[in-house]
Amino acid sequence: MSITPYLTLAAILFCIGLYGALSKKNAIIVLLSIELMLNAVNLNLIAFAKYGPKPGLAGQIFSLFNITVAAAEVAVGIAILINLYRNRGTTDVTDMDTMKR
Amino acid sequence: MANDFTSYAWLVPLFPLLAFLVLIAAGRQLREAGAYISIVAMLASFVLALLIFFERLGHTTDYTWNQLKWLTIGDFQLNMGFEVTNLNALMLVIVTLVSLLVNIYSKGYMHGDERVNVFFSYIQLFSFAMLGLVISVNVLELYIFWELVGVCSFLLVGFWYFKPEARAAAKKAFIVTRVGDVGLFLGMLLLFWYMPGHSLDFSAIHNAFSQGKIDPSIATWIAILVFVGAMGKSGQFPLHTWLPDAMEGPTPISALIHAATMVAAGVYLVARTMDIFQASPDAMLVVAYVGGFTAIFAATIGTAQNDIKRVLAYSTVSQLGYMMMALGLGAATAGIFHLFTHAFFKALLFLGAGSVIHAVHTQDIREMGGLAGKMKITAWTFAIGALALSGIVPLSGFWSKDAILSAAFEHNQLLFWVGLIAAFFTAFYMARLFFLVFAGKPRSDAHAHESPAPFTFPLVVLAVLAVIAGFVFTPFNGWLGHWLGDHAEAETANWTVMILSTLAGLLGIGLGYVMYGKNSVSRDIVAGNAPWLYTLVYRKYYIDELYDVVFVRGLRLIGKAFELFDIYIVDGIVRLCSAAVVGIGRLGLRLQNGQVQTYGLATLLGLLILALALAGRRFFHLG
Amino acid sequence: MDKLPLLTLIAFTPLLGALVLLFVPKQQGRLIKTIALIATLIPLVLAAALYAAYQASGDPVQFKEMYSWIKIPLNKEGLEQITSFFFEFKYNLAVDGLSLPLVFLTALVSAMAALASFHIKKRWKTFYICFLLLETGMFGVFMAQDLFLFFLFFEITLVPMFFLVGIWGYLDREKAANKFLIYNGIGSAIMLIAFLIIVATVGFTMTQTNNEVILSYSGDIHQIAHNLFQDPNAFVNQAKPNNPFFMSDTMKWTVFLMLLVAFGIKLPIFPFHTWMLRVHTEAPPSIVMIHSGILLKMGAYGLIRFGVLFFPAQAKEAALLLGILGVINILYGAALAVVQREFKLVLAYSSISHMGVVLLGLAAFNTSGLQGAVFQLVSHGLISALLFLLVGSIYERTETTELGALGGLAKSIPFMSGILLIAGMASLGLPGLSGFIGEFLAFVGMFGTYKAVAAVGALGIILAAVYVLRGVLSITFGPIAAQYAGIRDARLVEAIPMITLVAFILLLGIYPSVLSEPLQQTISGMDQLLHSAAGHIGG
Amino acid sequence: MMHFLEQPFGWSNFFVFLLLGIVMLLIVLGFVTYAIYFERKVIGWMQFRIGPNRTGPLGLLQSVADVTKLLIKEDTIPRKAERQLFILAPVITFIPSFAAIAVLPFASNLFFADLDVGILYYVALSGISTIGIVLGGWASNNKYALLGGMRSAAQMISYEVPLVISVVGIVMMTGTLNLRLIVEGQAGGFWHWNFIPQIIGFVVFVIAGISELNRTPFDLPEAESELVAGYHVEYSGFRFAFFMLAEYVYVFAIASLTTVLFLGGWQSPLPVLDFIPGIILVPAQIFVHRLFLLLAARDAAAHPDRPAHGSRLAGAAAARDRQHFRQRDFNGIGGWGRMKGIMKGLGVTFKAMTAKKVTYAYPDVPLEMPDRFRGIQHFEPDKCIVCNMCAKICPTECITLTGKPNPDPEKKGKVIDTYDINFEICILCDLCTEVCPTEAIVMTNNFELSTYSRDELFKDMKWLTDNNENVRKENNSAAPKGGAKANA
Amino acid sequence: MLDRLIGFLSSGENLVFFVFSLVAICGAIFMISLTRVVHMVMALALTFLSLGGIYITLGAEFVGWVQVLIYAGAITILMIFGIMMTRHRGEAETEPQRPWHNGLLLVGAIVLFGILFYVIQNATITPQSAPVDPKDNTLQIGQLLFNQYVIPFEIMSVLLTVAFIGAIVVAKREED
Repeated sequence: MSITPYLTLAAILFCIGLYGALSKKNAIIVLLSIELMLNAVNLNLIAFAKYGPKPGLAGQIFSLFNITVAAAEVAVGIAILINLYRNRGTTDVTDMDTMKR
Repeated sequence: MANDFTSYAWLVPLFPLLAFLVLIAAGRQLREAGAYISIVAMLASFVLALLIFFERLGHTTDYTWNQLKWLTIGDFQLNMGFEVTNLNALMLVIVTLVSLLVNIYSKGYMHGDERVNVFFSYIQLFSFAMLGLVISVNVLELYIFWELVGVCSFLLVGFWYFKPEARAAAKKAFIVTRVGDVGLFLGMLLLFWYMPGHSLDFSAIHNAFSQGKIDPSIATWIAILVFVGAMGKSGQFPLHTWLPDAMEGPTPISALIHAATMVAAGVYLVARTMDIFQASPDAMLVVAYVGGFTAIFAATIGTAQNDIKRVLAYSTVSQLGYMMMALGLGAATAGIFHLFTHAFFKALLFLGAGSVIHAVHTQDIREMGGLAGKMKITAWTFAIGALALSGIVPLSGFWSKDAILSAAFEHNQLLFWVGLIAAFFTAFYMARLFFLVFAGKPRSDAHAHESPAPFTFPLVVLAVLAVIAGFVFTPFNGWLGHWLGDHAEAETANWTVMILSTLAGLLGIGLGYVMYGKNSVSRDIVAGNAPWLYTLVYRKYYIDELYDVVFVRGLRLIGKAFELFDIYIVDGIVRLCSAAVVGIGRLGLRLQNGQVQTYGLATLLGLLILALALAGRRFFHLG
Repeated sequence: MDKLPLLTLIAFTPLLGALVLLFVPKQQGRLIKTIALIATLIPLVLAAALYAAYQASGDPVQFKEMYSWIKIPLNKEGLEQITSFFFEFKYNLAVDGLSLPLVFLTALVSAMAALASFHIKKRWKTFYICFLLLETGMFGVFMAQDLFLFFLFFEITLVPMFFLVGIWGYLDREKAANKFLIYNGIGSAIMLIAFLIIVATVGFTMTQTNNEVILSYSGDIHQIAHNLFQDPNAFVNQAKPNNPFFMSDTMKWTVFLMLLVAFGIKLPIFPFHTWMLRVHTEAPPSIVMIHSGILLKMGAYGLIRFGVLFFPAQAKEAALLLGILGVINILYGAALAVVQREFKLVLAYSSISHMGVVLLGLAAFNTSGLQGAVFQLVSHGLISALLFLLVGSIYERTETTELGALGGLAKSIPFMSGILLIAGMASLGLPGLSGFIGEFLAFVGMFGTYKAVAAVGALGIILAAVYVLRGVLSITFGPIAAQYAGIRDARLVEAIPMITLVAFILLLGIYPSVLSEPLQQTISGMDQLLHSAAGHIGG
Repeated sequence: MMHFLEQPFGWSNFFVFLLLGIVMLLIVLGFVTYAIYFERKVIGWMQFRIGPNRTGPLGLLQSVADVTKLLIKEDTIPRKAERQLFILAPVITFIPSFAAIAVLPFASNLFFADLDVGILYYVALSGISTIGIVLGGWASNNKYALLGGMRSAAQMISYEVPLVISVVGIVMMTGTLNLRLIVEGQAGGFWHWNFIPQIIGFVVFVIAGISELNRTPFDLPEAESELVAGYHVEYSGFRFAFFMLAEYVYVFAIASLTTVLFLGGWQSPLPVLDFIPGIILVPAQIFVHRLFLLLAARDAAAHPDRPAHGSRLAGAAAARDRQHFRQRDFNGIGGWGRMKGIMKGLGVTFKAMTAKKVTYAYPDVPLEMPDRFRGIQHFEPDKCIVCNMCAKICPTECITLTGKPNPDPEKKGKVIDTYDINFEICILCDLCTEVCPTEAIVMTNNFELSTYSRDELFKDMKWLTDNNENVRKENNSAAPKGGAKANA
Repeated sequence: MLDRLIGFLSSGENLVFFVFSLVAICGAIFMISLTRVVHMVMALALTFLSLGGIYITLGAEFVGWVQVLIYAGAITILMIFGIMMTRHRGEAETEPQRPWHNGLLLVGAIVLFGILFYVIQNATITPQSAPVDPKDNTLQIGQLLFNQYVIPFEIMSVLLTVAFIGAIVVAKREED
């Protein structure tokens, strides 16, 4: 079983995640989409660990780190989101445009 | 002894120049004295001119002096100086005499005007320029004085500047003459390049052209261009429109400039450069035909005018046409002789008209009438002038016109008949003018009285001259021809021409008497049954309107078009560039709307483009 | 007389005046004006002395002052045999037949403009400082013998001009100032590029003494001319593949065209003239005197000095183009001048038309053409200075230069209307005044090479008469408007500059050889150049 | 079981697994039902009562009855609730709990999956059921359910961490996450069991386990007074059963996990007993642990701020303790002081376990009422002398009686003919018995008067006479007035 | 094409992969297309689970269950908590507010997938050495983690500490 189906699946998930992250208006869903994208990356890592040029556990170790980082990221993301919600009263991404000129 | 006065010929123009400077500098303080200074200056230069004339009577060699180093162009040296030939000497006398008389006359005529000194200074400047023109040694010097004369006519016509008509007339005079001047200018340039050694002196021109060093086509070009210059100044057919309008200026000016001197300059120029014209026969033809046509054309218009000065103006144009015709036919002496005689009786007529206007304060002949009784001298002198103009036997007009007509008779039958008909018309409108103004009962209530001495003295002198001037060059004694060194035409009394011209003259006078004197024949024969012809002639064949539409409005249109082009295209492009830059800037602005997702999208697209570009290289090899 | 560095004195006296002005308190208008006037009169006197001391015969380039200013060593790897290799920036002033009259013209017109600026109403101090700085720049431009020095002074004139137009101008002066700066900025940028190319290739001097070889690059004009026209078989002119000193034909063409465009913007040639119109209408009249009097001449001077003299072959081939551009300028300027409602715009367009005559003279490429061009420059300088002086005085009295509004001023200000009439006559080329000589020589020259072009150009003379008379007469002649009946005639301080300018115009008109004498040497020098480089020109 | 796993996966293999799965499910269900029953019994005992005893012998069928009730009952879905999630939530909660059992080894060769990551597997799946709980709370669109759901989720998550950490010790000791290997590591006597070296791990694991299951000391989510029943308040019928099932499957899983990890799994406590097949030992240990769990859970730390689940007495003890705690906590002594409190509580619990239960089988065994309890009257016709005193004294005139002459001629006076009491309005004020000279009418301890229709409340003389059980002994203190004899 | 598909599905492992990937993709698509936020989270949880399953088929048993534990367990709960903490006014996501933006984004995503797909198809990755046997994967990971990757491991711990302290501080309600 070669590596291409896994990579294709990962690519599909990544693109869906990307679309979600950039189009959804609800901040939480954006966070979720980013999680999905990270997962796609994880899948790639593990797929390469098994079928890659140098099969070994490095991929898996790395995916562990990836999962840790993702968890930390979600935690901080939700914290910021809640804080933002408390200040702004909204979780709509389009309203968060204070960076505007 | 031979040349001692001639060598001082350059003094003749100097006196008026000095007078001009004095009048300009101390114009306001002088008040009365200004007139006397200008008269004295003119008298001095007249006396000197007479002395030169008598000195020149003896021999025919020209006296030239051109050591004044004026301009160096590379290896070629352009000098200035003066030249006295018989023709110049004659012209000097005519000009100084007439301007002297006009000065005297205008002392009286301009008495009331507070800017009288300015007037006299302009006259002195004009005299200086005219005299300078007459004795100039090369074409460039002539051109300089030529333009100066144009400016003086402009200043004098526009003397009463507060009148809008005067302003328009002055502008028109200057611009139309300017058109002519450009012709002369181009002719001069051609001369400069095609004359051996680039010299522009008349003597050099005489030698080059008479020996035929210049090939005919170039000679024709130069001749025509010079003739265009002459047409502009002398008011020949296409460029004649400014002359009648120039009547806006004071009457002495009309007399001096627009009768005797300036307008004659054109004829003088052609005479002076006769060798060029001789070199190209078809140029001669052009000059003849233009002259002939102008003669009859102006004569017809003259019959329908109601303003006394305009009638005389058109008669001047017509007589100048005669002179040009003479020159065109090769009869240079006849042309010059007619110029000589015309200067006197036309100046006489104008000054007479001036005293009439001074008396009745209007220029419209329909309001005048029955002045003969009240203004004895003016009436008689005016009569002599009119008869001379109409070419009645003893008077000078007859001889000069006869000379021209006989020349026409020999060379060109058509022109002869044209000249004859024009003579008839001339006689007719002079008679009409005389009878309307002097005969019949007075139509306006103004109490006319005879003008004071300064008016009448010049009139009498001119009248005498008008009578005797004729005998200088008659079929019987061709002294003038020989003197002028133009021995070409053998002087044979051509009786048929004499008889015919006298008949034409008498017929014209008779008709004039019948229509306007006894008005047994109703005045508006022409106006009655051919009103359109009358209005056509009265409106000067609508030439003025034609010029106005074609040139003035045309130029304005082109100008407007260019202006629109300038504002919208040239400036438009500049504004377009700035607008483009601003537009692009604003486009970029819309991208910065502060939303992370937009930035994300932009990054994604950027990445894709980059990837495609990199990946794409393998597929289609660009550079 | 030679020991005295006359040129530096002339050039930097105004700057000195500006420095002195810095210490004068702002309020004392009268003192400021007098200092400024003195600071312009001294150079005038010195320029007159210079003019007198200039020998017409002998080497045309006189009063040379050359000091080495900046020496930048360049890296020598690859050129072992050369001991010292550097780029030299020389402070190199001199005057020859072409620049002498222009220097005098600058001095004269600046002095008159300083006099005319007395009716400036606000911030005299900064005005006069900018004014004097501008004057220094102008002197420098005409005296510079080094390309970069020329460029330096060229730029110096831009900055004060920007402020003068921008601060003391009329309604939308900022817009005019901006447009002026940007347009001329672009022009001088292109010029700098052209100069750099010239210096980079041809601006070198190789001096070989007994043991050391010195190779230096500098913008020295004569050195460049020498290199360009040296004997054809010298090393320099071999078209070897990587010969750094050789300028190939295409490169010469590009540089020539660049210079044409750069100076075309300054001397407004047809498509680049829009900025000049705005400056002429918006700038204060005394500044426009300087601008149209001298600044426009810088463009022509540059074109002659660097365009024609460095690339005679290309110039010859482009002669027809220059001629046509000249004619377009003449006719386009004249046609537009006829329909303008504002007198200043009439004068602006007439300047374009007169500059067209200069171009025409230049395009003729024979002695009379060149002489005509220089004459036209000097005479137009004087005439337009006089005209704008009059415009300034009239505007000060009637607050408007609209032709429709004015009329019949001869009654209330006879002296000024007289001068205006004379100026008008001079500008339409009445013989006996300087305008005619320039035109005459230019047209004579042009007639020699392209008859048709000259004939069409001659139409311009007629149109000139039309628009000048229309402008002048609608102001002086005709019925006087009520409110202008009471205006006073020219004061003394206005009369002096008017009279001096009229005097010079008359002098040039009556006795032109006063200017043509010093010109002969340089013109003949140029002539040989043109002949040798571009083959014999007909006529 | 091991060899089954090795075989290549085929259809037959699949069915075997399926069967085993079903068997396991039944076993677990059985355990669950009797765990519930057992728990209710123990709680009962702690509260001086005997727990469910009505359904089936000794109440054994109690939880079966419950389950059938839940199956039959209509499971409603609140109109505003999120239908899909509402239905999905119990499923999400139950599946992981049952899947978690797969990894628990019951005997050396009896286990469902021999995963190398056994513990991780268990912990991962328990995490998923938390989602179910939260979703249940959220989907039922009820504020209290939501709060309950969030609280239970928060609690389960927070206690999952100590649970996992406590297991790390064992993993470190045995070097593997595989439960089977862990058990094999505990062979030999009970001193090889892991709970001795990992005593702290064991204690933490137990406490964390208890809180995982939301049991007594940590049963905040179901705190009646505030959140009614926690996240499954809106659930009814079979879905509610799913939730309860999941909860108790977890109980079973935690218990078995404890035994596997700490109590030697199927290893016999003494080497000598190693012949007893592991299979028996495991449920025994599970049972023992279960008991211990309950006891410790029930009273170890009565919840400081609310009475224990339903036990009033325990509550009283707890309340005393609570004052005690609050005071103690207040002055911040905590630490050992608190442990002493727990021990005393435990003592009370055990004392209660052995005390007499107060439960009485009411419908079968009549309630012993206090001496002077006023119940329904009992009438003895022969004592009545028809003196009408009772009828007159009755405040609500609910007594109507008619006499008839004594049929026995020699006795004089009247004999009662009819005697009716209208219990619709009788207020059981006991005046009639007091005034009756002959104690013909006395009160009994019976008070059941509910009838289906009003007219049955008119009791005639015969009924009254038959009502002769639980007659009150202590009718009225005074000796029988008049000549009537004291009743026997 | 079809026969390749059938051949692909013939072996058990592929079948399992196919099922899991199908579920994962459907979960992801539902996450995008559903309107109610909680449904979205559930769909994503489903995707996480199926991905876990795929990891296990890839022999990464430990990572698979860790994935299940952390993603399906912790992060989903966190998301749900996040949803509950923040009120959602209009549940329905009004989609067409930024037609240009979404359209362009869709195109971008598809093109990106196209590029990736192209690269994947053409990339030929040949495993040089023998695949690692998945026996006792956890032990091996443990050894690797604490021998070779101990530094990253420590950094991870620091990271996590920082993250959760930060999260608490950021999300703390400042009423005291």
